[in-house]
Amino acid sequence: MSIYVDETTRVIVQGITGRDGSFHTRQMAAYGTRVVAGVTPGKGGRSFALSGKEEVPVYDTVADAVAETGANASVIYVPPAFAASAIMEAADAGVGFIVCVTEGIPVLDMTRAHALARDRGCRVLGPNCPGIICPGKTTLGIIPGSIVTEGPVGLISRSGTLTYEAVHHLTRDGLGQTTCVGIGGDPLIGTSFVDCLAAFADDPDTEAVVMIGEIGGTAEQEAAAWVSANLDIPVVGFIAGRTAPPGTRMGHAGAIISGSSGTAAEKTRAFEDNGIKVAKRPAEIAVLARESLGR
Amino acid sequence: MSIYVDETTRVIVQGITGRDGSFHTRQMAAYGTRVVAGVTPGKGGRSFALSGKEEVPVYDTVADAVAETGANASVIYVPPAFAASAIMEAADAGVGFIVCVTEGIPVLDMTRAHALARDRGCRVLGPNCPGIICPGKTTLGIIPGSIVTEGPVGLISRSGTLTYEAVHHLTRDGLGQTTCVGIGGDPLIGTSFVDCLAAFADDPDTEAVVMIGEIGGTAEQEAAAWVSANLDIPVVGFIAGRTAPPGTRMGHAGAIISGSSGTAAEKTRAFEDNGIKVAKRPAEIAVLARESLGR
Amino acid sequence: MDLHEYQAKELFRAAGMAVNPGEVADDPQGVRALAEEYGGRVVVKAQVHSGGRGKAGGVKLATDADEAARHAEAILGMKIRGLTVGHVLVSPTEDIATEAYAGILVDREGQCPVLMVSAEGGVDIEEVAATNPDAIHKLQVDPRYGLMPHQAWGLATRLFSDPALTKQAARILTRLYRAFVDNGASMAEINPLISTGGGKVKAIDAKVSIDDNELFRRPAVAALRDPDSESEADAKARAAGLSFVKLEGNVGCCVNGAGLAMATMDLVKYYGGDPANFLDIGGSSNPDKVVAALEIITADAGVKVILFNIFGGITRCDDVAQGIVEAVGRLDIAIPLVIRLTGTNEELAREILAEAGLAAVASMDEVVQEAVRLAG
Amino acid sequence: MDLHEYQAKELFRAAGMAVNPGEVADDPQGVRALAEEYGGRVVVKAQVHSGGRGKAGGVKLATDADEAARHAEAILGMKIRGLTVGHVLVSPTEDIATEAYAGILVDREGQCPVLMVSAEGGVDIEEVAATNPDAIHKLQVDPRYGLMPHQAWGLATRLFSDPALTKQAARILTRLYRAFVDNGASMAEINPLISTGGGKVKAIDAKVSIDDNELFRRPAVAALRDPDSESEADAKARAAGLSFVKLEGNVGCCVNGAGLAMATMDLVKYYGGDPANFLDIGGSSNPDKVVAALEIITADAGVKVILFNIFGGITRCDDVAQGIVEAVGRLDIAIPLVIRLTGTNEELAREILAEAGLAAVASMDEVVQEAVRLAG
Repeated sequence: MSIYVDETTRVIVQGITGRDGSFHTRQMAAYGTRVVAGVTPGKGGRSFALSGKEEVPVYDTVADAVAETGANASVIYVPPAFAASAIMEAADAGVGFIVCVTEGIPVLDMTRAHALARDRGCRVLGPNCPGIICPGKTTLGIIPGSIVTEGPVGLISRSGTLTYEAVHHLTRDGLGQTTCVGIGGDPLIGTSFVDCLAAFADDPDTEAVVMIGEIGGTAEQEAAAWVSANLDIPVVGFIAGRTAPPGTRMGHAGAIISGSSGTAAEKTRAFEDNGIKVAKRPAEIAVLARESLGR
Repeated sequence: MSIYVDETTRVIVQGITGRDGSFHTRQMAAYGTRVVAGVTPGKGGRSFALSGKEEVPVYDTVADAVAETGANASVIYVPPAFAASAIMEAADAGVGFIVCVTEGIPVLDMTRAHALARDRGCRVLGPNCPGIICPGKTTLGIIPGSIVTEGPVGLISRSGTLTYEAVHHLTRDGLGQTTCVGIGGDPLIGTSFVDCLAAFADDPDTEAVVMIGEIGGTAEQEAAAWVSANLDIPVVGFIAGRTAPPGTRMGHAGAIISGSSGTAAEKTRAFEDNGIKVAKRPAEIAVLARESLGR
Repeated sequence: MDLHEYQAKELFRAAGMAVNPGEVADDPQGVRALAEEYGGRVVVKAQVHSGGRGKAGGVKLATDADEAARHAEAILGMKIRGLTVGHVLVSPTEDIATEAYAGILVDREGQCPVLMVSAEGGVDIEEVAATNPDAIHKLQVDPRYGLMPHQAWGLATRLFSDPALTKQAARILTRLYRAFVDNGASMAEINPLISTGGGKVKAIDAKVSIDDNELFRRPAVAALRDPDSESEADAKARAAGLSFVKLEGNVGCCVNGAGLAMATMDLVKYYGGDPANFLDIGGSSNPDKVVAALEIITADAGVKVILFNIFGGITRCDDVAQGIVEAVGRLDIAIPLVIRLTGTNEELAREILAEAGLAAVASMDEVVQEAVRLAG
Repeated sequence: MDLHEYQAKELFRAAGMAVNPGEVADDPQGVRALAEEYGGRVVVKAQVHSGGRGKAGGVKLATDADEAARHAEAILGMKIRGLTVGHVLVSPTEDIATEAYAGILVDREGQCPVLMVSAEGGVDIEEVAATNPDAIHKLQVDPRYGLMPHQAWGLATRLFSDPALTKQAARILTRLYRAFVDNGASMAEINPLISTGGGKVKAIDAKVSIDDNELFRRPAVAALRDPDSESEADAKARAAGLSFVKLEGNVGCCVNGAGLAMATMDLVKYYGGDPANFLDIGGSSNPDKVVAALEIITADAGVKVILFNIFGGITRCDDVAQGIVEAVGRLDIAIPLVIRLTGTNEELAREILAEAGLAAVASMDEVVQEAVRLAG
């Protein structure tokens, strides 16, 4: 089983005609994702070629796309100036699961977009996230399908390429994944570690979880407490940013140590205090995961 | 029994130190309403004399008043410029039942105030309403206690003084009331005819309902349909504004016939089509109510 | 408060909307000058608070400045639904390709603004609503979020299929909503919202009503009130804080509370009389209000009797009685007065009236029947 | 982007907040003139993007214009936490009765702005938060409603008990929130928010950071950037769209993705090396970015080796390889380059590098160990 999405998920792509949108839509379709439509305002009525053989319609609005195709998920690749609005459009159209890849969205825009998503009862993954991949089933976002494989590990990460690094090691070491989720590097994200942990807890196929955190905020600390109170499968952790100086944003808008809060040391301690083994190097994540599964 | 409020309801008064607020607070207290505090920004720390013997504290904020006194209802007598804000303050402080007497609140202010009240799960009565009275128990607002008496009739009205007129006749004809509710003459009101009808339907003591409507909107039509589908006690109706010209606001902000919609004829027909007897004169309301109760 | 078309267009321009040019004039010379400035081909439109100006002959097309001046001559001073035309708006003609409709109201049921658009504009929108409701697209705007960009875009796609036009329409709808909210409007309408042969979308008519309850905090908007568009009685009632509506009958009504005031009028009619007005003296108990009310009612020569119907709640009967006594003392009232007072401080009120030689009855039916009898 | 105190105060004034007067100068003569204008008793404050200016001697009180000029002489050109003071703000002294704190941040958990006030202002608020958290009152502001009047009032009652002061404070909080939202801030702070002996409430210090992601749509705010407050490397990285943070080590790092970039630095440290920088070339695959990254890294004389760690996803490895080859061709790079490339189009990338005589390894541990070794 996978969490949140699977091979039946009907996906639309917002910004399908853009450079990134068109590239990754074709990557997704090639992997097997059921892409049913695209949305680009002003380009409704055209069609978009998923491959040499298949094409999908492009609509002017998400509401039209949902009405015509019964889509229940959306992936957003639109520029930061319009991305929060794109999330709101999808939420308003009743799309239940929204992946926002876009980085650089104004935080105040996201306060409104997240509020609307909550009001409409839909789940947002991201923004500033690589998306979600269920090996062998579907991928929504930009995680390369080539590095994943089916298996018993659930993975949650705030990062993009660091996730690929970790998955790469897991796969090479024979540890496939049920689902890999990139929750995003922004300070305000729609789906938290705890949300994903709870979803993995309900998935009988997930036998261990890998959590990749970084400096900034307290999401890892909350996740650690949740694991200790609720989860009975092993969890392996990693925290990026041990060498980051305080008060400086390390690329991700959310990766900043405020005062003495949000440090890697604090997060590592929270993990360890709650029975989560912490890898010192990315390559060690797979080693600890294998050990925790007794393989 | 009564609906919405009773003798245990703990009431605060917003605008207690104003001319109308102080007068009606004392009237309410004299009737038996459990007034536990007042709120006037900038006058916190004073006290307000309910009578020669009793006084209640005045607070700067509703939150303070609720925290200190456990109030669960509020009556608002503040000027129109601040009244929507007063409703929002009460809703935000967790007050479950809010009566807003104030007339003349900007409609766009009320769109926000009603939205917040819905978000917070609290009921607003009004604005631009005379309030609610449960004979022998409590009164919140400005309905004169002298004209009501305990008995089997539930009364709902969009009007103030026309309500008094109807109650006056009922009382004189020996038909007391379980609760009389003035839902308000504004176009956007928090509690509708249907809300009150549903509450009366759950009240075993209410044996008949009187509904006093007027021109403008479709609330009476919806109420009539609801009565026909859900209510098994008799309902007597009255509609004010048979002689009102279309397109002109008749005092109440909500009392306006738009195009051919919202006329008294249309509402009368909706009542009659759904088995609601309609009085031609205010004095006839009591006559029909008595007949419908077989007295 | 209704705005004139030219005022509404000014608000729309200030909000950044594309609106066709135009200026007002109050004499044919001024119209001629404007028509020359605009190159001759202009539309001359009566500025009165009324629909159906076109059907009434208040909107005329001119092909040159002379014809524009002749039209102005005909339109200025004409009466449209009882309102005298004092100003006309002169605008250059437009090369109209399509005519759409856009409007905002406050929706009672949704308790929020509702934005309506139709590709079938330029006609009576109520007729479209009645005959072809599917042609009107409605959107409830959540006041917590305002009009979101995708919503404006979505409605615009119902009006135009060419993306260049859709984009302009979305922009206009966004700004229409802004103008609606920022000016405290209760209604704002563009009919028609045209597209031109050259691919421009713009408003060529505009209608705005302001929520009277907003005026206290919007002095610039309140200043747009046209004193000529209001009768003396209406102006006086407004100044005194009274709700007043002139009707055609001869029974002057003075009531506290809008619902009771309507019911009183209805009862006058029921007993065979004809109400001369709706008048709600409101919840206050200021004697000056009663004086103002009596002055307004007695200024109407057709009124044969004055009927007071007061049920005291927030209004105390003694205050009203005091007001009546004072007013009767100050004014020279030549017609009979019939009074019904009941409720808070009723006894005190009766004493006050009795001292002044006035009597009061206790029932509404009684007082109305008496008034109808006296009105003959 | 951090604003200087004087810029933040300008934004606050524009939002209608009560702020003490003040002007900036960049030489002692200018300071003397301002001090004379303000009557002699002034505060001279260094304008640098750093806290702790007072402790560092960057804030001085003067009793006359001569003393103010002498203070300016001392402060201008001094270094505070590595930043050279180029401007000072001169303000008249205030008759301070009480010092409070007010600030707004975005709350990660609540996903909304959070307004914080404390009656204990004028000191390090983080210290108050640590030692006496109950002294700080926090309010999450629902972005759907904004800061509601009762909320501003409620917080203001936590700062002052005199209603005249509470009212002023509520007004300032309301406008602080407006200024925060309208300028796309990520932080806005008044510390201290004073009351004077004469009963006035005003801001006498101001701190504002703007969300960098807002700058594209706020040109007026973006124009407030002080080019002198930014290193050449930072300015260049910003222009090229790179995330760059200068550190003290000698292993130059060039990575795609912030998380991987942090992990790479951590691994350099783990293997006994010292990273010279954090650098994320981002998700784009523009060769110019790689050139800019290499220029920035090689401009640091302390860097002994350049480490590339690229995991291709949205960034295609062949594009990065192309960029590296181009950059190496354009630049004269005297230090060794170690490259790790894996992921999308990895094979193609290896071919491109091979053609240019460059090699790549496939593992992160390997490339980092090699880099640390080469850095000595």
